[in-house]
Amino acid sequence: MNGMRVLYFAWVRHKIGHSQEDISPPAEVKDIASLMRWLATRSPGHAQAFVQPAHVRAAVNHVFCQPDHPVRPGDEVAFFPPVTGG
Amino acid sequence: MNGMRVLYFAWVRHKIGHSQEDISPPAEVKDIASLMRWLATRSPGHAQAFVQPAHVRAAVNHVFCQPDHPVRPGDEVAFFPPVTGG
Amino acid sequence: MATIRVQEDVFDPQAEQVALTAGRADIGGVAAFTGLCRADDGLAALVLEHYPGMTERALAEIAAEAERRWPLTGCTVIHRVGRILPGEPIVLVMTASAHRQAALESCAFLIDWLKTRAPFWKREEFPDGTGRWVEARAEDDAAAERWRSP
Amino acid sequence: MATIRVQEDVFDPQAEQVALTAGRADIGGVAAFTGLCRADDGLAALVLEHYPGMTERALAEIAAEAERRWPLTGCTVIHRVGRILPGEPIVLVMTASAHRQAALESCAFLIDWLKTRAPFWKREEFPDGTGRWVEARAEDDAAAERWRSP
Repeated sequence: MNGMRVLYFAWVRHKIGHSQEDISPPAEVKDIASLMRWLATRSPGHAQAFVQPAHVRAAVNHVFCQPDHPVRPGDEVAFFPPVTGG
Repeated sequence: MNGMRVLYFAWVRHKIGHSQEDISPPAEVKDIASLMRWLATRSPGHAQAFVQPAHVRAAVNHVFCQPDHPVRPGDEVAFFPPVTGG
Repeated sequence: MATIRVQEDVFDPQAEQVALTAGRADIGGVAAFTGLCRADDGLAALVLEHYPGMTERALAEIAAEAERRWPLTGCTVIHRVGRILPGEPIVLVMTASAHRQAALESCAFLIDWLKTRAPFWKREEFPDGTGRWVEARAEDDAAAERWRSP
Repeated sequence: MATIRVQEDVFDPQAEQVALTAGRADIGGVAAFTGLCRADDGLAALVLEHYPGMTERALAEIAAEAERRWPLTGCTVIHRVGRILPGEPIVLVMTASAHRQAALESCAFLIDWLKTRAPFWKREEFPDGTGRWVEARAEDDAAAERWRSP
């Protein structure tokens, strides 16, 4: 498979308008930071969700990751606000 | 009333052989330390209980006290080992 | 070895304590923390969202870290999701150990780390139908930071 | 305001938590510590002795100190006396607060101070009929010392 599954939670999901999508980003999307920039171009909702990338957290394959973490075809990538459980 | 009530707990009680007594110590017994010295003369069990006064704790009228705390007629004085509740 | 559950239903701390201690005589203390839903600002309900699959993994890792750091005989973490009313419980962390300080410290550790390392998000609902996502708090980050390994 | 009890009977932590929280929506967390009887060295039973009259006063003072130091909505201390079998509970301390750290810290404070400031004594009984008074532990003094006011 060439694509990635992307999941959204909390207000990131609200702004984008859905909770997941399957995407096939171009080859220059190699890490979380460049994936966020590319996703921001997909719709006004996406643009709003990623307008301040520092406010968005990410996980790759169920593990929290920093913006320089690589993303690869087949990964499950999630974007969400800082967690507020407990 | 001229006397004091003295209570014993745990191994202090075991060594002395009873849990309380009403006593009328002489006038020179003015504090916990001198009361312990005087009590130690009352029986072999008392002597054994107070052989190491630093191992015995005291309370006067339900409040923990140091050896220099005064004792007066009418007081309830208790002697016991360091506490081990909880 | 830890018991980890994510569920919509209310939990029973006493049943969890019995499960953690039944038939054993090597436990000196059980520490428990129950987080409850406060009715701040006239809140009507909290709605708890999570990341299924990642949540269980994150909670298991937090519990495993507690078991590495302290000599525990057992550890239970239960977190509710869905709609939670004021006064209802949200989360339970419970630890058992031969030693009191191990139980108390690991219990505080678990709730502090859970608050910053498990993928849950709270939305407040108000009686007028409006809602608001709860923001992460700097105090929670500071509390978790206390437990960072040197 | 605190609930203080010295009793022979086993207690029910869940009933105490309900009593502390029922009908309220201003409590963010409840912290609880239950001390249990361990079967160390083949222990048959613990016999707990106390100083009636002084015990209740000492426990009330310890609880009042917790309420001075932390913003608690309630606090419960229950200590058993008499004969206690391995695996049975000995003591419960439970605190409720709007804030998690206040509940957790005051719960740890209460058990640490109770261990050094309340007039209870434990005697261990063994299957062969022998007995031994439990000695106070330096670790308990050190734990209590952490909470000394500056």
